Amino acid sequence: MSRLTMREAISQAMWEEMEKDPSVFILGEEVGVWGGSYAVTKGFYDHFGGERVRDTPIAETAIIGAAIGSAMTGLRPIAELMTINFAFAAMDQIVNQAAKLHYMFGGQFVLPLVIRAVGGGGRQLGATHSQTPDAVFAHFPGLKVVSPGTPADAKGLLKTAIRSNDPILFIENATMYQVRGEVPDGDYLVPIGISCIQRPGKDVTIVTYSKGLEISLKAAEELAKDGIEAEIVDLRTLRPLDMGPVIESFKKTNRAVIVEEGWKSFGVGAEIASRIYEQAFDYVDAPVVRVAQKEVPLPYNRALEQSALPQPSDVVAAVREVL
Amino acid sequence: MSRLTMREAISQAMWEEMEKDPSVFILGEEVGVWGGSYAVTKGFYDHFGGERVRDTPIAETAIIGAAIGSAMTGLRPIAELMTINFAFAAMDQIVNQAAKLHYMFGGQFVLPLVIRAVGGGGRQLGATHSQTPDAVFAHFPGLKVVSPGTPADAKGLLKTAIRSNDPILFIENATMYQVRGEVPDGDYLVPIGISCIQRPGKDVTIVTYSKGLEISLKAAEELAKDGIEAEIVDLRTLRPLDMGPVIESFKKTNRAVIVEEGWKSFGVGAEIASRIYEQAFDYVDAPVVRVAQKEVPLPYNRALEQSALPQPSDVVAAVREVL
Amino acid sequence: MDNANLLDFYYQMVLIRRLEERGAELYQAGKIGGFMHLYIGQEAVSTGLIGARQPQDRVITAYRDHGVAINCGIPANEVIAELMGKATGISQGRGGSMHMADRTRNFWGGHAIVGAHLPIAAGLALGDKYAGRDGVTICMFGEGATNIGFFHEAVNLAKVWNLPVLWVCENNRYGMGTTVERASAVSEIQQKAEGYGMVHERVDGMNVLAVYDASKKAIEAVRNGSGPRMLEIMTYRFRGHSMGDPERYRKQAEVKKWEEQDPLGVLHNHLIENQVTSIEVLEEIEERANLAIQKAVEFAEASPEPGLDTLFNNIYAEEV
Amino acid sequence: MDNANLLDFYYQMVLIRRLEERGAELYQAGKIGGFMHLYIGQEAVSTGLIGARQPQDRVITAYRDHGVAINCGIPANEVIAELMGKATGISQGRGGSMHMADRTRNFWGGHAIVGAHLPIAAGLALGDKYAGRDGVTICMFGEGATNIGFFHEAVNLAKVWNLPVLWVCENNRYGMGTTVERASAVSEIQQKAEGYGMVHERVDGMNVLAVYDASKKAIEAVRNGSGPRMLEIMTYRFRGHSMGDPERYRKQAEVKKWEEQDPLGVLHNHLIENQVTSIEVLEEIEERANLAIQKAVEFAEASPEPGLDTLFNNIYAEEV
Ligand SMILES: Cc1ncc(C[n+]2csc(CCOP(=O)(O)OP(=O)(O)O)c2C)c(N)n1
Ligand SMILES: Cc1ncc(C[n+]2csc(CCOP(=O)(O)OP(=O)(O)O)c2C)c(N)n1
Ligand SMILES: [Mg+2]
Ligand SMILES: [Mg+2]
Repeated sequence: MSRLTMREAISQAMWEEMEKDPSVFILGEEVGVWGGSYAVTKGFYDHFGGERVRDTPIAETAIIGAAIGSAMTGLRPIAELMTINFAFAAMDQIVNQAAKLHYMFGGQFVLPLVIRAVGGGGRQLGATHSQTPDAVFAHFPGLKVVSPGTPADAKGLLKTAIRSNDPILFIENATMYQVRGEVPDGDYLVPIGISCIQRPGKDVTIVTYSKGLEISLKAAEELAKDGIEAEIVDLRTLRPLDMGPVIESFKKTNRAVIVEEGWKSFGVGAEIASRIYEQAFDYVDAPVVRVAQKEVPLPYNRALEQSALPQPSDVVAAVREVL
Repeated sequence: MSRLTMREAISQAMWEEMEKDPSVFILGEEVGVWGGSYAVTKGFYDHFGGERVRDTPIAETAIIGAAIGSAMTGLRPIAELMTINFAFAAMDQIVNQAAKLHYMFGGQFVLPLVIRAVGGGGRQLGATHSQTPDAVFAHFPGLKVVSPGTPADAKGLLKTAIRSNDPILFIENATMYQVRGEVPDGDYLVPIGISCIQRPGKDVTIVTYSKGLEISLKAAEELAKDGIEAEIVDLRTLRPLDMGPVIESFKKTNRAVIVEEGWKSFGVGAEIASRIYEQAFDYVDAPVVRVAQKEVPLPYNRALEQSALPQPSDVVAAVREVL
Repeated sequence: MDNANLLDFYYQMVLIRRLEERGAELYQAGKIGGFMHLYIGQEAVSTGLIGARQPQDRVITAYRDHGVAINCGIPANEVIAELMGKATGISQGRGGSMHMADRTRNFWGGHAIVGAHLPIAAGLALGDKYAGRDGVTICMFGEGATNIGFFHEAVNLAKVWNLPVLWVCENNRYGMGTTVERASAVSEIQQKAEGYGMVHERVDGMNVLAVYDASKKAIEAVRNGSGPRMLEIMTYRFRGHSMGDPERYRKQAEVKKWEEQDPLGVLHNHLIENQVTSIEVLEEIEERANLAIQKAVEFAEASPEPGLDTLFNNIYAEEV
Repeated sequence: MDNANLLDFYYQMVLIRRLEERGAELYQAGKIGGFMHLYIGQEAVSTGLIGARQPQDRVITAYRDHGVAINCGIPANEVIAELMGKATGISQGRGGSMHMADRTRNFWGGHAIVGAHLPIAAGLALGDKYAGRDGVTICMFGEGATNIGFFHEAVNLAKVWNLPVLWVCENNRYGMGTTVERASAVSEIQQKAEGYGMVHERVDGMNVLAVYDASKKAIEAVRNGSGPRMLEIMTYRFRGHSMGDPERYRKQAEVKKWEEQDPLGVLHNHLIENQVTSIEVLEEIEERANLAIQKAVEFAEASPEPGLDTLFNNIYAEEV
């Protein structure tokens, strides 16, 4: 065990896998000489060299296409999109190619491919640079979408993703790179497609993931002061979606709040809420409440932006509403 | 009133608006000399000429960009994407530019812009050409998403869209171009963002739109034989979403089935179901059921493809489940 | 290029022609669905090009892929079975006309989003380069595809990384109904290679020998590490863009004129005029091709549909 | 170009320099947030370019836009207020550093997605052409942006439709930390214009007079209907890509060397050596610029934040 930041955990996962398997390599904008625009690949270029840590032109479609094609030949590329907002510049490659090539050719092509992309708001980057469009990618069968909420999960899930034979979008959150936590050393693997309890409780179920976990943990502390014990379920993977722990928790608490950073409409919370009702209808004591981003392109001004983002106080209020 | 096909209704809406307003023009692949790959703009090139019916290179980003830029100068472009599957090749322009430019610059730029795109499966086009990713676009504030289910609505909504000052994605369904219905002549306008009842009933509420309407109407006929009267609410617009008629109907029937052609997870039905519970919790007598596409990239083989698409029989079964 | 190879080229080209003709009939009869794009008129392009590859060279193309599939060595049986959506089809009935591939024969598809396979081709080539293999990736696309951004990003990346790709533009003068002049800033596509400092050549695509010679030279140059290159192969499709094209955009006279250069006729004449073989041998080859297609249709007709229980197979490579 | 204009150029360039220097300080002090990209070193480019436009000519650029905003005539007050996210900012505090625009001054932004404004620029030009107006759209972008597909689609469309756009590449040799050679198939960006059959020219971007002359000529040529053109303006940014750039990718010596060609110094020398004006006048101009920036900061500091109740304003132009 070591106490690592999220950034260090992600970095370590890649480093270890690259040491172990020469078919793993990184490509993306500024991943090499610069060391990663969020410093996640700092030191990689010097250690692994330019063949395995490949700086690319500003050409997101080419980055993902090169990753797909090389994966089809048996390599294990980790393609970094500088931010998930630029994923839209590679949208066809992600949803029409990566997500479909295995199925469409009857399973002939295998795509052991990881796309890392960092998202989230709260840094005054304006509307084009602050999105959390995770639900959009989770809509496409053929793609797997993973988004960790703790350093340990970040390491374990990323290592699993790198070893996986499926195309995986791995979504990080820029405001969480400094979050610290205990991370198992060495070969620590967390399975993809398994939700987990991040905080046990009995009064209400909070379902969340990624940045939502941080927000929810703060809210839970607040609630605990009033004797309300929230159980927090971390989805970790959005597709395939594991409702097991959610439903189990809900059958105990009969009340749920869903917390996500992205926009509410057609977002992650809608799917979770729908499935709770579908799978545990008889256990519902109060309407499930969704806490999410206000439906506005995020503004630059700090106060305005913060007022649009979900806050721990919103979660606290939502919990009080369902109790 | 005339009895028109959906194709004719859409065509008529554009023709009338182009006759009326010289700032309205069409651009897209094969919209001109060819007459539209689905023949929607047949005859337009000869009548309005190549300046107003502009064939473009195969360059979806350029098509939407040119539409955005020219709209910002005061024109009213109708950009045709040959199919919505190619919208991913223009995703950045649609969700990062069109949806955000008005807000991000404090309202300075106005974008009177319509993007027409045809989607849907069932024509054996394979995974890349058969998608119904409507929910994905509806996720973005700043964009409006409209998708009619009848020829009359197609005409009325498209005319309103062309006159609107906001960027609007207008989603058609290729298997519905031959659907016929009564269409008011001349200046017929249907407001954007208003849902409506397409079939009155009292036993169950079916919420749907576009192709789902056709499926639901067939199911309702089947159900009527057994004395079950389904009320069908047609959303018509996915963003902004008008839940008024849905909730009103639901408060009467206390049971709902949601029907959409796209994939279920993170789809339209999830949002509708969540809002029904949020807005009419005390009226819920049975879990809301979602009927949607199976979560698979659509295969070419006809029987396989049909087995993945939602059918009237699925809706009938779902209604029986909620009753 | 020895005579046996030339006769094999003739066989492949006739086989493709017959396959396409039968395909059109099967489509009209409702036995093939979806979009189908025929290769009639362009047979010399892929025959000469793929005839010049080594086994380690990968081929990837767009949706107009039946001929390419044949040239890569996929039996007509499996091509027609795929067209009919059968379980025995080369993509198990999942892909259809636009999505054929055969990994074992180094044919990487069959891609229906215009230009989207170009970045993937760069990736295939990166795979070979990274692993130190000497394969060349041969990437075919239409002239219409050179206007989409995907083309630009892929070609630029290949040059910057010195990837072993041969970019092959089949310039048949139309992207659906739009002539190259109405869609592209330059109508000579090879000029685009200038913007990437890339070696390029324009080739007569109605003459399989010319295609073969230029391709051989280009493929070996790429293999030798001299960087990616571009060929612009001038050709013409004798049929509509896809089944059901009203063909309002061109005159029948134009089609007629190109048909005078029918690549099958050009090769036929060459073989006879240069006394490579006799009319009888060529007729025997044609007969063989006819028979192969007939057998292939029978095979496909008799093949089973994929089971409905297989719908969810192969969404992922790993169990979820 | 008369002397008054030259002195005005000098004023604008000093004003931009001071604005950027103050901006850096305000950023360090936490009064500006987000990403901020300084224009220091590149002032001659937009000053000469925009100095050559007519009022009907539209300007559109990327996120490195403060200088462009100033050259378009936006008061420093509103630029700095925007940087500080105030209600009085040119984008009402919604856009920040990367998203400034002023419709009334024909400045169409400030765009933060690399290359995404190029297709929009084509659309702006289409608007003018369609309406029969004689405006030229001046679209600026970095050399790094020429590798993304958006560039290709926009430039091709402009040429095919003969749109009145002047494409202006500011080649400052780096896209973040990547040199032009490591990212682009050709390091002379103007060569890309060859692939579109487009007239092009390379210009010294450290000399505002050279920029002005080339721009004037190019803009008027475009206006006269001779089709879109491309300028590659050679320049250099003296600061990091954005605030907080570790600058591991270049040596300080390289920066120093370019600083010898500081565009402010180049113009200063020109004005003195050619006896256009005196040191005193130039000092007075510098003083005026200092004061303007000081006032602008005071204005911005004193300006109100946008009200939280305005969060939902301007999502749509029409009520929903
Ligand atoms: C991104 C995208 N846009 C549009 C289409 C529709 N489409 C299919 S083929 C085609 C024409 C392509 O022309 P070209 O590249 O010249 O190839 P050819 O058909 O002549 O072989 C178009 C527009 C598509 N499949 N993908
Ligand atoms: C589509 C997209 N990809 C990546 C980025 C991140 N990014 C912002 S600026 C930049 C470098 C651009 O370089 P260049 O075009 O040369 O302009 P310069 O910064 O030198 O003015 C990058 C990679 C982005 N904003 N948009
Ligand atoms: Mg073509
Ligand atoms: Mg640069």
